[in-house]
Amino acid sequence: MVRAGRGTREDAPDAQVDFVQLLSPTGERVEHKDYALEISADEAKGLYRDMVHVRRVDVEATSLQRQGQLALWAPLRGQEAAQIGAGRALEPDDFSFPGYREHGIAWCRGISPAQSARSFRQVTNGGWDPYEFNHAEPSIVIGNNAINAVGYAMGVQHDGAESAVMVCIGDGAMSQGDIAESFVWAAVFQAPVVFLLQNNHWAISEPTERQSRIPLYKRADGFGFPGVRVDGNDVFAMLAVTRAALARAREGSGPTLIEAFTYRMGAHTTSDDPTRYRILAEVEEWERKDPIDRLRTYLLATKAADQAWVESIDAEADVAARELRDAVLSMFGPSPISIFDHVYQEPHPLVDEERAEMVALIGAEEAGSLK
Amino acid sequence: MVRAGRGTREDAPDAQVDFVQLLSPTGERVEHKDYALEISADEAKGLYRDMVHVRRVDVEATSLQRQGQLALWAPLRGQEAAQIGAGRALEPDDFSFPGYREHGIAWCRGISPAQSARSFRQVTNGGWDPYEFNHAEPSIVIGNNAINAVGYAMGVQHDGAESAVMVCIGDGAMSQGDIAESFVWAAVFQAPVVFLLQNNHWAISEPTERQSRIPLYKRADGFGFPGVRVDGNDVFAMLAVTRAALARAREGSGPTLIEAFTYRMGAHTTSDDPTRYRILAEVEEWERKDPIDRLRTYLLATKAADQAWVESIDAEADVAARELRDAVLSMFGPSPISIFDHVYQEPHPLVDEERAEMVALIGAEEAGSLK
Amino acid sequence: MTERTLAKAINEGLRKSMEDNPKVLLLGEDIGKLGGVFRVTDGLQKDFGELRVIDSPLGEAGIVGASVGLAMRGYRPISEIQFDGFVYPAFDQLVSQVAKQHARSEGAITMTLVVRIPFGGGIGAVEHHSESPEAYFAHTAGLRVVSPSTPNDGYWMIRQAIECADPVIFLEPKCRYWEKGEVDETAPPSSLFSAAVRRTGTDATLVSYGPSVKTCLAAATAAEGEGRSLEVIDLRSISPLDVATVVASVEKTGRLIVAHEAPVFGGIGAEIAARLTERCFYSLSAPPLRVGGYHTPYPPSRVEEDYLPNVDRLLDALDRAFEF
Amino acid sequence: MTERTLAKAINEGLRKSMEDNPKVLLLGEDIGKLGGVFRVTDGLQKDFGELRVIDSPLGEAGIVGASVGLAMRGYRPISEIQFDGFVYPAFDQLVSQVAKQHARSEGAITMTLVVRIPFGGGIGAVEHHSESPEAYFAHTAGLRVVSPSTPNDGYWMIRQAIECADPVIFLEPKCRYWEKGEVDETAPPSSLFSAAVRRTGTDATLVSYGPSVKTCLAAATAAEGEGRSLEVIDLRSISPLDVATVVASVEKTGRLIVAHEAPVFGGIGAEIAARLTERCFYSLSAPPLRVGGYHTPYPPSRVEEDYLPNVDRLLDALDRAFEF
Ligand SMILES: Cc1ncc(C[n+]2csc(CCOP(=O)(O)OP(=O)(O)O)c2C)c(N)n1
Ligand SMILES: Cc1ncc(C[n+]2csc(CCOP(=O)(O)OP(=O)(O)O)c2C)c(N)n1
Ligand SMILES: [Mg+2]
Ligand SMILES: [Mg+2]
Repeated sequence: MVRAGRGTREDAPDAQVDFVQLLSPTGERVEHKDYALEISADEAKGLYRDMVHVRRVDVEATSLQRQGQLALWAPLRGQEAAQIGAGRALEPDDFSFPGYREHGIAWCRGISPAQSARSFRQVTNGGWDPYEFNHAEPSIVIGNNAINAVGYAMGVQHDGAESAVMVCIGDGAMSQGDIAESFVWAAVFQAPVVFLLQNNHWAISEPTERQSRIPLYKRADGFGFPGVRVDGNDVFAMLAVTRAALARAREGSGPTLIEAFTYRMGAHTTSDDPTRYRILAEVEEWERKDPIDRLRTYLLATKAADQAWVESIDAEADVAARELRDAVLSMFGPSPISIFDHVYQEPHPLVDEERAEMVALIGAEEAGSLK
Repeated sequence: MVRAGRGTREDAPDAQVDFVQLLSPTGERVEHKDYALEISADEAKGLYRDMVHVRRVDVEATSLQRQGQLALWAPLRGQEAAQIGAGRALEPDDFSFPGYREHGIAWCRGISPAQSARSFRQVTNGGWDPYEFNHAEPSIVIGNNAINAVGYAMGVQHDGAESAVMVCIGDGAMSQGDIAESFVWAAVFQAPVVFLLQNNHWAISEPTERQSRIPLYKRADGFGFPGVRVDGNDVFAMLAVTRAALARAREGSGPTLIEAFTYRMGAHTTSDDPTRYRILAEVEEWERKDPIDRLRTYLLATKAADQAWVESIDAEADVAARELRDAVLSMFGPSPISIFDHVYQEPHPLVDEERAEMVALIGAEEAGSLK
Repeated sequence: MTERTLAKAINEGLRKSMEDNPKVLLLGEDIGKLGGVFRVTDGLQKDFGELRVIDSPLGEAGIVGASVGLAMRGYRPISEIQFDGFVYPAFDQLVSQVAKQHARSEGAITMTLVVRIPFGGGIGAVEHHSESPEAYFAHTAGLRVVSPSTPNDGYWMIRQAIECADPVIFLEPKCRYWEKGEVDETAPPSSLFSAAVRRTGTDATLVSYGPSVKTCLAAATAAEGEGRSLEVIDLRSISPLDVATVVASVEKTGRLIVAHEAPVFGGIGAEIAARLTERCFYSLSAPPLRVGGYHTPYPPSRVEEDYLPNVDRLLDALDRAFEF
Repeated sequence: MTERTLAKAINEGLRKSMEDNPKVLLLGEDIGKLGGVFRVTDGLQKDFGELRVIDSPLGEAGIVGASVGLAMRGYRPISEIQFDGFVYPAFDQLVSQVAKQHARSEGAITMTLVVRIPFGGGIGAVEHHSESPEAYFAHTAGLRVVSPSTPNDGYWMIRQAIECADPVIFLEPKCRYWEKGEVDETAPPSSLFSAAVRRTGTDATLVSYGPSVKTCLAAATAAEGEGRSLEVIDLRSISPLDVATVVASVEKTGRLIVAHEAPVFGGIGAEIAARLTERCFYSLSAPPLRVGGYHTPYPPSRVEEDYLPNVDRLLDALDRAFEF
C-alpha cells in the first residue's frame, strides 16, 4: 500500500530543468532566459545583511527557547534566501500572509525580531498590528490562510488598487484541501496573489514524496496558472522571480505559484528531533548550497565587499541578537483579565460576566497584572 | 473582481484536442490511437438498452416527483452514455462511490430503479446494501466521498485484491478541498481508483468556468496522474476509456481522472429552474449530440438492430417505468421508532432512553408503524 | 408596514444594507442569476452587479475563507451557505480564523462578516438539508449566532448583523421562509442580541428561537385551552444569550421548557437549562425540561414530524413539568 | 502490574491491538519514524511495517476520510490527529460520513474506526495546541467520545475503543502523557462507557474527565482539609454518558460541580448539569455548578493557568454550592 517515497527522481536537488538559478552554489552569476536581474553592489550587500541578521537572530531565538525563555521556536536556517529574496520583492503596499517560520519575511516587512518572538513567548497569539506592516499574523493551522489571502486579494482587486498579495505555504501544506480551494479561487477570479511555496523537503518527519510524486510547482498548471521552481537558496533568483510574479499579479494577470526549492537545515521546531527521520549526509549536502555562503563568495569575488565588511555585518547581527534577547527577557504576558478584551469588538454580556467572575475570584490586582 | 467566465475557449464543446471519441454525434465509428474498442452487436445493443431504460425511468421518477410521490429527483438526462459506459466497464468485484445523480451507474451495478428512488422518497437516507452491489450510498455533501473511495482503494491494495474503485464527481465538486486531498492521497499511495468526473457543464446555476479557467481533466497532471477527456455522450468511448483506467488501477499503476464531457439536459433537480440561468440554444446544441440518438443511428446503420427491436426496447423501458411507479407508490417510510435502530451498532443508553421516551409519548403502535 | 415573507424580508434587508454601504458584498453558490436556491438573494446581482454579488466556486471553506480575507481588507462580506449540512467543510475556517482573528491580533483585525445559513428541518428534504448546527457555533467563542423567526426580524436582524463589527452566524429557519408577516421599516424592534417575549403567561416559560418559536406559540394556544398560561420567549440571539429576559420570566412562572430542533444532547437547550437553574434555583418548581431532536442523525424526512419538537411533545413536557 | 506513563500505556495498548488483529492500521502525520510528536506510536512502524503504520499526507480531512474508506473495506483504522486544533478540517468527514454512515446504510456499514486526538491545555503550547473540542463531537449523534485519565485506562480504553464497532473519538489528555501509573494487563477495569468513582465522599460530587480529573482529586484533598468530603467521578466516556453513576452520587451528596477545560458556555458540563437537575431535582441542595474555560479563544499559554479549571476555582465553586 505504501508505494510512495521511491520515485520522483525529478525532485533530485541537482535537476536543473525548469529551475531558476541566478547565483550558483559556488557563488557565480548565471543567466536565465526568463529572469534577468540587474542588481547593484549595495542591493546585494543589503540582501546579505538581511540574511546574516535573520540567521543570527534565529540562532538566538533557538537558544532562548533552550533556556526556557520561549515556549517554542521554528528555525528558518537554510531558508534565508527564499525568505529574504521573496520578502525584499514585496512593495510596502503589498500584503503578505506568513506561516510560523517566516521570520525572514517578517524582517523584510519591518517587524522586529522581538515582535516575531512574542507569540513564541506566548505573551500573545499575534505579535504585531497587521495593518502597520501589511503583514498578517502567522497561521499555524497549516494551509488555512491561503484562501484568506485570496479573499484579501479579491478585495485589492475590488478596490482597483495596484498592489499584490503573497501567502507562504510549505511542501506539507500542499496536501491540504484549503490550498487547493485557494488555487481554484485565485485562478477563477484572477486574484492578484502569489503563492510562495517553500519546499524545504520536510513536513516535520515526512519527506516531500509523502505529499506528491511529482514536483510541486507543477500543481499550478492543473489549476490554470503558472508554477515555477526556483533555487530557493539563491537570493537573486528568489528576488527576481518573486518580483516578476508580484508584477504579474499587480497588472491583473493573476496568480503564480513559486516553488522555492530549499532545505530546512534545522529541526522542524525546537520540540523536534530530526535525527529520528533523516540522515546527516542529506543535511551535509545542503550545507554545500548554503545561501549565505554563496552570496558572500560572490560579494568577495566581485569585490563588492571585503572581509572587514563581512565581519562588520556579523557584529551588527550580534547586536540584533542581543537586542532580541533583552527584549524577550523583559517581555511579559498579558494580564489574566486581558483575555476577555478582544474576544469581540462590541460588548458581550457573557464575556462581561466572566470577566467579573475572574475579578471576584482572584482579585482585581492579580487579574490585572502581567504574567 | 469577477473576471471569470469569459475565456476557456478550449472548453468549447467541439474542441477535439485530447478528446476521446469513438462514435461521432452522427453515429459513425471513429478510431482513436490510444483506445481501441472491439464491440459486438449484442454488447452495443445491451448498452443501448441500458441507456433507454435509465432515461425512461428518469422521466418516470421526475413525474413521480411532480405528483408529490418523491421529495426530489436529480435527473440524469443527457448523461446516459457517461454513466452506462463507465458503469458497464466495472467488474462485479470493483467498488463504486456515486453522487446523487448516478442512477445509470446504480442500474449497471444491479440496483433497481426502485432502490434508487428510496432516498428520494425519503423512506431512508440510503437505499440498498452497499456490499450486496459493491456500490456505496450516494454522498450528497459534494466531494466528500472521493477521499472515502481512496481509503477504500487503499484497503483493496492492502488486501492484494485485483479490483478497482471508481468514484463519481462533478464539475462543481472539482472545487472542493476534499477532492484535491483525494487526488493527493491517490497519487501518493498509487491507489487503484478511477475518478469519474462528469462535466455536465453546470453546477446548479454555475457554469464550469466558475470552477476552472482550463479544462478540468488537466487538473490531474498537477497531482501526478493522468487525466483524459472523453466524449461523455459517446458510450463506446466511455466504456473503452473507463475499462482502460480500471485495468490500469487493478494492475497497480495508480489513479486516473476521466472527464466525461457531457451535458445536463434537464434541471439540476426537480427543485431547480434552469431557465433562470441558461439559454435554450445551448440545450438545443446538446440535443444534437444526444447519446441515445447516436447509438441508435449506429445500430440501425450497421444493421445491428432494426426499428422493431428499437421499439421493443422502448416497450421494455415502459415496463420498467411502470414497475418503478408501482414500487414507489407502495413504498412506506420507516417507523418513527426505527430512527433509533442504526445510530450505533452497539447498545447506547441515551438512544435506549430516547426510544423509550418516544414510545411513552406516542404509544408503541404508532411508534412502530410505517410512515 | 407591508406584509412580506421571511425570505423576501431578508432579501430586502440585504438590499438596504447594500445600498447603504458599498463595502457590503455577497458571495455564495448560486446566489447570482438563480438568486439562491431559496431566492433570498433574488434580483440582487441584477441590481448590484457581479462584482458585489458573487457566484462562488463550489467550496464552503473557500466561501468563508475568502470572506475572512475580504473582511481583513475592509469589506463586509455576507456569505451564503446553501444548506446547513454543507457548512461543515467551512468549520475550520469558522473556528480557527473567523472566531479567533480578532483576539489573535489583539483587536487590530475585526472579522466584520456574516455567514447566512438556511437551517432546520420540516421541509421534507433529503439528507443534509435539515440540520441544526447552532450548538457548534454557540460553543465557539468569538462567534455570534442569531436566528430570526419573523419577517420583521428577518429584515432588521440581517441589517443589524451586517452592521455588527463581530462575525455573525445568521441562521434562517428555512421552513418559515414562505410565511408572511408585517415588516415595519421605520425602526428596528430591538437590539440584535435581545430576546423577545412573544406571548406573556404565568405558569411556565417556553424558550425557543428560529423555526420552533411558532411551534411554541401553537403549544401555548393549545395549553390555554387546558387552562395553562404560557409565556413564550423568542431568544433571537443564541450567542450571546439574553439571560436576563429568561430569568425574569422564569422567576415569574417557575417552570422552563426549552425547545429546539437540534438534538437535545449537548444542544444549546442544555446551556439554557443549566444557566437558568443556577440563576433561578429557588424560583423553579420543576427542573428545566428540554424538547428537541433525538440523539440520532436527522432522520428520513417522512418521519421528521416525530423527530422535531411539536405541539404534542411540548405539551407532554409541560405535563411533566407540572408533575414535579 | 507495571508502572508506565499514559503515553506509553496507550502505545502498548495500540501494540496489543495490532498484534491481535491484522485489520488494525494506524495512520496520521509523523506517526512512523518519528513515532508521533508525542511518541505515542513510537516503535510501531518499525515492528509492524509501513503498510500498517502509515505516515499520511498532511491533511486531516484526508486522514479521517481515508479511514472511512478503510473501515468500509473491513479494516480498523486508528488515525491520529496531531493536535486538537487541527481536527477541524476533518469536521465534515466526522459529522457527515463517520457519524452518519451506519444510519444511512440502515446498518449495513459499520464505521469501526478510532480517531485519536491529544487534547487540552496546560503544556505551555502555542495557539491551536490546547483546544478541547469534545462538545462538538458529543453533540454529534453517531460518534462516541471517550477520554482516559490514567495509564491503566489509557492501555485498556484504547484497546476497547478499537474493539468497539462504532466510531470512537479518543481524546488523550496531553498534559497527562508523562504521568505514571500502574497498568494491570490482566483485565480491563470496566466497560469503555462507564464512569469511575475515583474518590468517595459525601458532601458534594465533582465530575470530570481527562486532564481535569487530577485537578478534581487535588481539590478534593484540599477540601478535606476544610472539612468537606468530596466524591470525584471520572466520566471516562463523554458520549454516551454514564448518567446512572453520577445520579447515584448526587442523590447522596446533593451537590454537583462539573469541571472541564473546554469553555463552559455550550460545553458538555451544561448537558451534565441539565440532565442531573432533571434526574435529581429533589436531591439537589444547590444548582449544579460548572467550572471550565471562559468564553474566549484559548489564551496565550502564559496565562493559561487562570483560564483552566484549577483547585482554587473548584473550591470557589464548592463554596458557592454551599451558599445555596
Ligand atoms: C492543519 C494542521 N495539521 C497539522 C499541523 C501540525 N504541523 C505543524 S507544522 C507541520 C508540517 C508542515 O510542513 P510544511 O507545510 O512543509 O511546512 P514547514 O514546517 O516545512 O515549513 C505539521 C504537520 C498543523 N499545524 N496544522
Ligand atoms: C458541500 C456541498 N455544498 C453545496 C451543496 C449543494 N449542491 C448540491 S448539488 C450542487 C452542484 C453540484 O455540481 P456538480 O458537482 O457539477 O454536480 P452535478 O449536480 O452537475 O451532477 C450544489 C452546490 C452540496 N450538496 N454539498
Ligand atoms: Mg516543509
Ligand atoms: Mg455539474
